[in-house]
Amino acid sequence: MGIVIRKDQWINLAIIATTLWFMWLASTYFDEYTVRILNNIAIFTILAVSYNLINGVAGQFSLEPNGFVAIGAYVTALLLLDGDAKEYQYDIEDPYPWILGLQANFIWALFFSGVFSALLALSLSFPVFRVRGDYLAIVTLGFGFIIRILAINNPEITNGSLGLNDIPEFSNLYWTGGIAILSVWGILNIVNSKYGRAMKAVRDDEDTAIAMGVNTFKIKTFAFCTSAFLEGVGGGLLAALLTSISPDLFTFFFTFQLLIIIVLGGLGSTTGAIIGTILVIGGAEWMRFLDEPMNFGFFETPAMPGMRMVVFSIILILVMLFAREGIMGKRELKDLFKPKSKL
Amino acid sequence: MIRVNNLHVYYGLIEAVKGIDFKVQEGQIVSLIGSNGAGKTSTLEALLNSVKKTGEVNFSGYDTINHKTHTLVQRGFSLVPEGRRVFINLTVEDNLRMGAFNNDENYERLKDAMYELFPRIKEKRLQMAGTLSGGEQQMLAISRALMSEPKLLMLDEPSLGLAPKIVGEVFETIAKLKKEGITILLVEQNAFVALKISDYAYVLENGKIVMQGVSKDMIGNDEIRKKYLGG
Amino acid sequence: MILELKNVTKKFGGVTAINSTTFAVNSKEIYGLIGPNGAGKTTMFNIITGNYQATDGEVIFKNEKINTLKPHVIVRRGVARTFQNIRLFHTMSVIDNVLIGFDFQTNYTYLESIFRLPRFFGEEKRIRGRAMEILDYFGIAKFAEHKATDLSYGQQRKVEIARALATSPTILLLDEPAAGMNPAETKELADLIRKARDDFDLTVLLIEHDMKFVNQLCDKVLVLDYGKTIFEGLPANAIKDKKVITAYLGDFTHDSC
Amino acid sequence: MLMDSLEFIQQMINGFSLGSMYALIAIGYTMVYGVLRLINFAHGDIMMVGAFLGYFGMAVLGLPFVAATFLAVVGSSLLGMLTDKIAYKPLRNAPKISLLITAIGISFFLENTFNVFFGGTPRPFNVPEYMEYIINVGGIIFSVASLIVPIVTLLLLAIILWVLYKTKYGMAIRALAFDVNTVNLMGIDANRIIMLVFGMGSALAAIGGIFWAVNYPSVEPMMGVLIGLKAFAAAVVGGIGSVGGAVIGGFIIGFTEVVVVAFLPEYSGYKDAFAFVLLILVLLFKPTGILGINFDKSRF
Repeated sequence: MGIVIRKDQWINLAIIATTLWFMWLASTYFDEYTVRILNNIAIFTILAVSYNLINGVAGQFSLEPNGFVAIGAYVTALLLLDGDAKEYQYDIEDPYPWILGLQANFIWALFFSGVFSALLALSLSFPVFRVRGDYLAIVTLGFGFIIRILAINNPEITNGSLGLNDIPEFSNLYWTGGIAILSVWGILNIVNSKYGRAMKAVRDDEDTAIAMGVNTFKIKTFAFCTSAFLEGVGGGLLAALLTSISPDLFTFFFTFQLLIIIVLGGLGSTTGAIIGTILVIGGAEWMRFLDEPMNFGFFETPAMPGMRMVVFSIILILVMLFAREGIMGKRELKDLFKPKSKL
Repeated sequence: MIRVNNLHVYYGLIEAVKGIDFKVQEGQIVSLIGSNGAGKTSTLEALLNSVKKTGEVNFSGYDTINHKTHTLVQRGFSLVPEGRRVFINLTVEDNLRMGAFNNDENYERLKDAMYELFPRIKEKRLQMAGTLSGGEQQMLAISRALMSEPKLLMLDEPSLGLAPKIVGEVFETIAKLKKEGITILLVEQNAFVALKISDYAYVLENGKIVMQGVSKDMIGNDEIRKKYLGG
Repeated sequence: MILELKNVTKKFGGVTAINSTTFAVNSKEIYGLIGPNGAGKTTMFNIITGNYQATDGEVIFKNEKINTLKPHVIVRRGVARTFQNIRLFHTMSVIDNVLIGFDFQTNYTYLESIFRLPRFFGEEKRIRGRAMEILDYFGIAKFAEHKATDLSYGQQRKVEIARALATSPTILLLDEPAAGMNPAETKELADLIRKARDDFDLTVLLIEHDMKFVNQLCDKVLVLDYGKTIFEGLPANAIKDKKVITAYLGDFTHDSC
Repeated sequence: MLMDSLEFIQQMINGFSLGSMYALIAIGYTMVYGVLRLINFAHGDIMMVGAFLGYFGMAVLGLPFVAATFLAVVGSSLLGMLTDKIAYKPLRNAPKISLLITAIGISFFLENTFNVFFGGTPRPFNVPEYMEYIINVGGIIFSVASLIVPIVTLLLLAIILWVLYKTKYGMAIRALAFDVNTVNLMGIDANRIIMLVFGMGSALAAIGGIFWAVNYPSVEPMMGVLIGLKAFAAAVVGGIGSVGGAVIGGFIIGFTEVVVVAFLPEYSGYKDAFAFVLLILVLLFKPTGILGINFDKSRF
């Protein structure tokens, strides 16, 4: 019995091959600025598809990414920096001895970032998913704040508000792009399994899902922890790309950007999350002009830092009011190739 | 008073009411009877414009098809909804106050009239409505609906979930209301109690009117008896 | 005896919805719960499925007390249900709706699904096959890939029953399955339920208003009125019973005739 | 540590004052949640706008403090009602997640619009002199403001409770929390009642914001975020949906914060985290809060 590859699998393979070829092309020929944007797109793809899993697929409104990305970034940074580098840069307080001893290679650093985030997510699941309601949003919003407060108030671990610098720059397009492809693959595998079906059932009608024997607490927890795991990994990649991190990097704006991405792409669609990432991250670069002084010929506006964020929030509100389904709705790429059938 | 022509009601895919005509004349009790799912409640909801529908509804000369529920109530409709739906977290008296929301000047007078009509709820006027028994809740729901001094009172399944003895009491009250000149549209699956107090009746089945006539004549009708016992 | 309710009482605030009701359903029986609207029938279902906690009394299923178990656990023990107003998962296809019923009978882990390990493929193939069999049984296999809520009302009702059967129940609770159907559809449904009872080795407990439907289908009926049992026995006798007639039709028997 | 009774009383007064501010803001959260089951993320930012309006009233228009407060109250309630009309009302029948996302959008919009036009640096708030007057009663030192804040709060609470329990509009608000359709059947436009709720909640938030600005004499565009989060935690602790609960929750959060900072100064860096910890504990052990209503009813 040979391996039979269906039509949509051919399409997937073609997409993966094209992406790999593009990664090679970009890292060989593109300028540094473009590569940085591509790296950003790859990392945000990881974050967006995982954020979409809890928000879009399982329908549980959460505002967690900045918290878990921060955790991942710090864990990776602490594992990648060697003892000397740490001793040298802790200015506020001396680091704990065990901090100096932390050390791992890049893969393990990313893995631990993910696991640590997922464990924290697990501990949040108990208060939040045990009661039905909308507390997930507010608890995760608060969680993001707490992580920042902890990072600022524990200089023995995090070097406080100064953050960590000189993190070895391990991330490149092969790492970010490769992990992005794996994440998309893994998430799609979940979505197209009994777990993904159960998540959608919880989103559509939680009571009925229970009436079919689904353990909805477990399903929501799985979705939440999986998101947290990949957000931790994404945070690790980000730390190893930027080479310096500080608590101010992980404000609510970070989460907000991801929210726009998945809403614009279509809540619940992994394909949509990827399209949204390209549009928003690319668009954010393009919209930089908004923050700068503008010359309308007859008059010139002063520089308005933050104007982009105003535009982002207006886009988000407009999409919710007038095009709630976003670009893809709940469809995936393969659904576009299905012939339209009539009953 | 009210004339309905070619009314269709839709719930998503289901056409719950499939083109019915009926009318209620001033001072009468008219009942719509039929088994569960025949389209009775849908008809009432359509009169109050809370569902998707097509057709013509003429209420004392006004075309009401495009008005919102709350303006229709201000125009003189009043509904005692299925399952009573009293505000369980409000006191009995506050429930009556809600009924007179747009009728401030007559509130005190009407309140006293209701307490006279239903002495049982007067005793409990400061209790939360949720603590009343089913029968008392039904009486409260009726008096709340009367607080707006409606031109047309509609009752949706007033016998629902009530013990037979209480059903008797409720229907006696309805008959009394008619004597005071209130026009009533009654929707009921308990066909015989409805027929007993009404002047005219329409029988609904699967969204269509299958029979109509003067209530007195229908009581003795074998077919009706058969239908509602399934014999 | 497969399901037994002993002195079950349910109070909401001060109102008693069910007043010390006792009844027992035998294996392979089609048992009808009837009574006027608001008589506490759906509440009874919710107590059996664990959605409500009985204020008093016991629910015994296959010789075990189940009234303290969580709803999803009770389903896994073999109690399946449908809803009065059809509740399908509206963004999902017909087959995915049915596959949710197989959820807890599908044996692969989360990691096996993420990494697409062999057991994932084997199990998916197995349950898909079984889901298609059930859809085929109901004559709706050709709609498998359609969005469930695009189907007609009667077909949606069948999807809902198919989905409930996918949980491999011992007892199936049907909440007004014939509501909104015309006489021809009702007849077809009655035949289908009876056939499914035989083919799937089921016990059926159903709520219904349509006396004709109950008469055609049920082996035994329980008539509830305002939370109290007023009749238990053969449906043919129910419609001759004085108390039942009074509850259903009002007291016309001694007044107006 | 030996608890000095003078200092204890001193801290109680501070806690009362801080708790009052949380309570004022929490009432808006709890009322909107009651009628729409919506966590109105923009509520903290409406408080911020209120504080800014007070600031502009005094610094730009030269109004006296009371008039500026009045301006803030009117402006905030109009803004609150406007957000309902533009952003929430069109989504009444949409899935709840759409409503929550829109609320986040409004919140982010207000923060960043103020940030762009007025800058992120805190602006000093002109506190009237009489508010800063220090009273010394037998060694207990407190400002007039820390006395006025709780008094005004209790007064406003009395007014709110009077409205809710004694006027027909208040009854309609309470009725709406349980049954929207039947409220319409009373000839009441439920949407107007919902708007009224937004107006009332926003007015209280504006007063809370002004008090905040008086206590920490400055205003800045992001001030609503953390205060809003804590006030929401207060609403949950007290029991979401209950106005009295919001006040109790506000005082609990206020007192905890003051007590911890005063008596466990080594943990004062975490003072913003206590509300959150309390929120988690309540969700774990008593999800309905102290006076809460169970909105979690299954819809079978």
